[in-house]
Amino acid sequence: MNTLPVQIAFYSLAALTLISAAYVVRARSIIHAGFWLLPCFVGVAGLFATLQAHFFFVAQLLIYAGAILVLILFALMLTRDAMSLHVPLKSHLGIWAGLISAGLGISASLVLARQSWSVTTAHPAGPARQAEALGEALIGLYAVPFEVASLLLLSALIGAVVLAKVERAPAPEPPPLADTLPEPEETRKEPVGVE
Amino acid sequence: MSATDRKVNVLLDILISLRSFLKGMWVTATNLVAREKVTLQYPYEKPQVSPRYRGLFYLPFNEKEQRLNCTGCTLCEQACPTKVISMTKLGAGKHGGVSEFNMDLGRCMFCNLCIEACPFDAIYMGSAYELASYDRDASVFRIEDLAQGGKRSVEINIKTISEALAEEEKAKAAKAKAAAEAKSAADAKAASAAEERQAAEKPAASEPAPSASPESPA
Amino acid sequence: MSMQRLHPRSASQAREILIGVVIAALILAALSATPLLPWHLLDPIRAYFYERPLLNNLAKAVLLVSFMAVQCLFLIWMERKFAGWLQARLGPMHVGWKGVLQTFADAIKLLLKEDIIPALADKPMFRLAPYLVFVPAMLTLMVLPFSPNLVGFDYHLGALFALSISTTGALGILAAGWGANNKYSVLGGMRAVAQLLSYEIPMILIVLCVVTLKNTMSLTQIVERQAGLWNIVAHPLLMIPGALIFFSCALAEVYRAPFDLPEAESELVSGFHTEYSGMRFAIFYIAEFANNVFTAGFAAILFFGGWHGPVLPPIAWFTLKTLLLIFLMMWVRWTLPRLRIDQMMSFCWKLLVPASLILFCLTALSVVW
Amino acid sequence: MTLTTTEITSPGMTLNMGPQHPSTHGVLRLVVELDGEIIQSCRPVIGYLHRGLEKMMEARPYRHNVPFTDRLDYLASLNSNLAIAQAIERIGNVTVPERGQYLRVLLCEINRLASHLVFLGTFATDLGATTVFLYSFRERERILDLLEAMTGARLTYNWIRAGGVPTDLPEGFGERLTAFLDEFQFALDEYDRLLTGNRIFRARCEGIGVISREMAVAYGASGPVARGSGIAYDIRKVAPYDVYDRMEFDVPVYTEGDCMARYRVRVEEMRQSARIIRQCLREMPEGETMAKLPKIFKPPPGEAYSRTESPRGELSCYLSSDGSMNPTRVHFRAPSFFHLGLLPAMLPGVKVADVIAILGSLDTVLGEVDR
Repeated sequence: MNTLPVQIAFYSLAALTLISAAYVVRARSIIHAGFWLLPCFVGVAGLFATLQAHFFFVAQLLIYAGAILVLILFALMLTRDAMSLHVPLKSHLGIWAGLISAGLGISASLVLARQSWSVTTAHPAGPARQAEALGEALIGLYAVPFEVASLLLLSALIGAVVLAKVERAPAPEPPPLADTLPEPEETRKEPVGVE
Repeated sequence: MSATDRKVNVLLDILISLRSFLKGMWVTATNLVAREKVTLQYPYEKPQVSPRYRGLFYLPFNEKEQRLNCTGCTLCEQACPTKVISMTKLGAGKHGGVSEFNMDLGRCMFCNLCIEACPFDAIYMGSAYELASYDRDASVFRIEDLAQGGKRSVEINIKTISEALAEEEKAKAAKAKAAAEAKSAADAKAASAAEERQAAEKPAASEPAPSASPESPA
Repeated sequence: MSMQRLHPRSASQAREILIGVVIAALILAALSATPLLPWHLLDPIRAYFYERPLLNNLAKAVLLVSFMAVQCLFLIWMERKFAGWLQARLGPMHVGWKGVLQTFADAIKLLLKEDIIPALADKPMFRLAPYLVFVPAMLTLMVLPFSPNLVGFDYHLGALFALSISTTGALGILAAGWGANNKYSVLGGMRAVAQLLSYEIPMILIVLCVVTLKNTMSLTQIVERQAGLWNIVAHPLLMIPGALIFFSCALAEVYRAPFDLPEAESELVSGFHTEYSGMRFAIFYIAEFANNVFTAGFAAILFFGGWHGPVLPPIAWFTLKTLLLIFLMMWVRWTLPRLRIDQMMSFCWKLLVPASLILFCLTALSVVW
Repeated sequence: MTLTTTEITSPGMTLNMGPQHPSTHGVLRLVVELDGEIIQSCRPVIGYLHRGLEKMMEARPYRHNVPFTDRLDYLASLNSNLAIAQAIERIGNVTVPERGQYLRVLLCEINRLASHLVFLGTFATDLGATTVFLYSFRERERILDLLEAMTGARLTYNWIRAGGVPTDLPEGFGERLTAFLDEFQFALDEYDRLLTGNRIFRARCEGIGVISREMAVAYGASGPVARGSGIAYDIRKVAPYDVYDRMEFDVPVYTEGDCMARYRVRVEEMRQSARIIRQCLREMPEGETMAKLPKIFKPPPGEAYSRTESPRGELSCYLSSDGSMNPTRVHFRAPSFFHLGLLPAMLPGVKVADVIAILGSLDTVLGEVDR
């Protein structure tokens, strides 16, 4: 295997990820911050690709770059503050945040440096086998954690629905004479969607 | 409604929907394949307008009398709701006509009222319809633009009318002269008769202004 | 029937149709003769590129993008012509024979047009958005096998990769909608993303059905394993509803009527690209048509046997199937009215998602037994 | 963290639909408050097309007023002509010859066909079915050809005057019209197949923009809008003018009050119009088409009010005279104006896309609203 191109790819992807992550933090507009996540996620996906983890590469693209990021942006756009470009950049929590992330970073680096990793030069399993192996692991050995995780997600989903299902504010005061007409909600039949 | 009913209904609805889509698609397909395309490639092909079409005005040229029919009666001017028409009369009476006839089509509604007002069949609407221009002044049409035959017929019109007017004038003058002569003759006759009478009545009376017949207006 | 009486076709138009049919037949004949051509003369060039993988990939990418650009120009003309005929019009007629060069003229016009960025737009996002839409649209074509030999990147997770990349296009639309600082654009962008994410789910499930049936995620192998029978013939009970669902999702993914809500011109003026003009608009347009080609080609691969077919060379078959599917999309587009956003969502979540789930379960069962 | 639900609700959005918008049918501006895609309130802003037509008419003799009415409802200008012509006749005690009356009915009904075809096309386009627009305009073009043969104009006809109709039918008009009507039946069937049964079209129209019977009465709705809400109110039947009392035709009435009902009413009205046109052609007597009006028309002092059924609804004209050449007051009761008044009551709670459908189904013409 040709290592130099792989190393070049690795370092550039790592740089991409880190720089865009920095921009996510630094961006003035919260929407811009959201969009800076895109190169960040793509960079991570690329790192997976350099590691020959094809399934993770595609999944990262599909789930993070495709779905999660879009949802994040969607949520941002629906909130009031995102409209203004003047979200305060300085926060009194900045010092604490810095301290905590520095501590986390240092401890993670220490762990990484101290731990003796079993490094192998053996070629990973054939790419076609990877997905299969992963699937078998998920419904075999790790079936229980997998199901528990999905249960967690389900409860989160239900919780979100419960939280979001706010009673809609009543329609604004109808104009005069409208008292002769029935409420719009009642007169309209079941939404005639193509069901 | 039970659950199974609902399921059947959903399936039925899908089938009905598909059928309605296919019906519509069949209509568009027949139009795609079997129908004439009705596009008119406009600047290359011009639409055929009907004989009554209300397009650009024209003042018909009367070949027999070698003039435009317009007599300058201003009935059309009065009939126009938006004051499109303005004209300069050329003479009056039987031979009267126009020397200028302006229409500001920028204001015109093409409502046909002027044409209906005209008792002389002197103004009509033709089939020309490409009247748009980039210039506001270009929508003012003068008599040369409106007359059938253009500038030439306007000149002929003016010539015919002025000749006719001159003729009329001459005829009138001759008539007036004749009338005056006849009148002066009659005057003279009457005067002489009076003189005679006077002389007969008062022969000694002096002559009182022996009627200035030579200076009498002709 | 009555229709014949209404507006009978004139003789000259019948002649035009005849000319069109003859031309199509000639093109097909020429295509079917391509295997006889001396392709081996190109072998040295092939070998040259084969020895240099980086150059090879670059050449492939350039070829693919330029091919797509040309195909989009042609498709745009075709769509306009088709819509015209369908609506009893003539379509573009002015530039070139029967308006063939119309899109080239349009492209030149768009290139020369003043490039307008609204004063209050979010400028970086406004500039970025067309490329965020364009690049994924082109990347999806990378894994699409046009013929056994002609595939940009024969990826073993091709199906999943294509789907994941096409989802990324939503970001560009969101950026366009947001960046233009126009309320219609925002609404259009939101609609587009909501629609794209929702319809992605049944689409992925249907792709999974095919993947389960064929036991591979590589698009080339999916096609290869349909050598005897196309999927839709081999498993009609599963694949006909599957193809229908996939087709609905494909329509929604490329924003075509009845799912063209993001750019619903009667409500949102032009949706997320309301404020775009000139080349940026052209890029959106090309991306849209590239997406069209991709979804049609994807459907051809999944259900209609990709490049398989008698007599004609594989590439011809694939193109033919893709074009026919695109025609079908156009036909639907110019016939049906537009759904409302909530109806479209309920159609997806209440009908397509359960149906595709059931279909997936059935497929799994049929594979197990 | 004190995130409460009120803080994360999205802010409302004010959307200006129009005056420049692909589907406001003229220069109408709707100031719409949105919550997501749901309308909170709507305020129609009119007046962009105000030309002071009524005032202009007051400054001109009666006879000059008719061409101005072309500019009211420009899709059915013959019907607007009729409204003022009738008012002038009433104030000046003019009787229209019988053939003139038949010709008026004929022309008005042809124009109704043209107007409803525009409705059909634009309504379908508003809902996204662009093709219907071109089909219906293909048919309308032939109607315009017929009207051009009769009047010489294609949009602003000015061919119904105080006193009658200035000219008789041109040569071969009856045959052309009958041939067209025969084919028009099939065209209507085709639209039916393309639209009426279509599942998506139904989903977009049924139950949308419901106007109850009471509401229609309260807001002064008339024409197809009222008839779609179950009110059998048609001036042609209620207070027949010209020769409508001799015509046999049905007034289609639907009780649902939604967009679909209004659409159906108009489609059915086209069939009925075709029926009336055939009867006119069959029964028209020979004779004069126009009553003689004095050159200087000075009606006695007084007032007149005429009611006509235009394609949009009850179009009435009020005239008052002080015995001089010019009217002292001209006023039109334009149906579209009243229908626009329904919007603020109907729109809250519907989706953005429904705004277009509802507005399209009301079929307003802004020339008539702003005058």
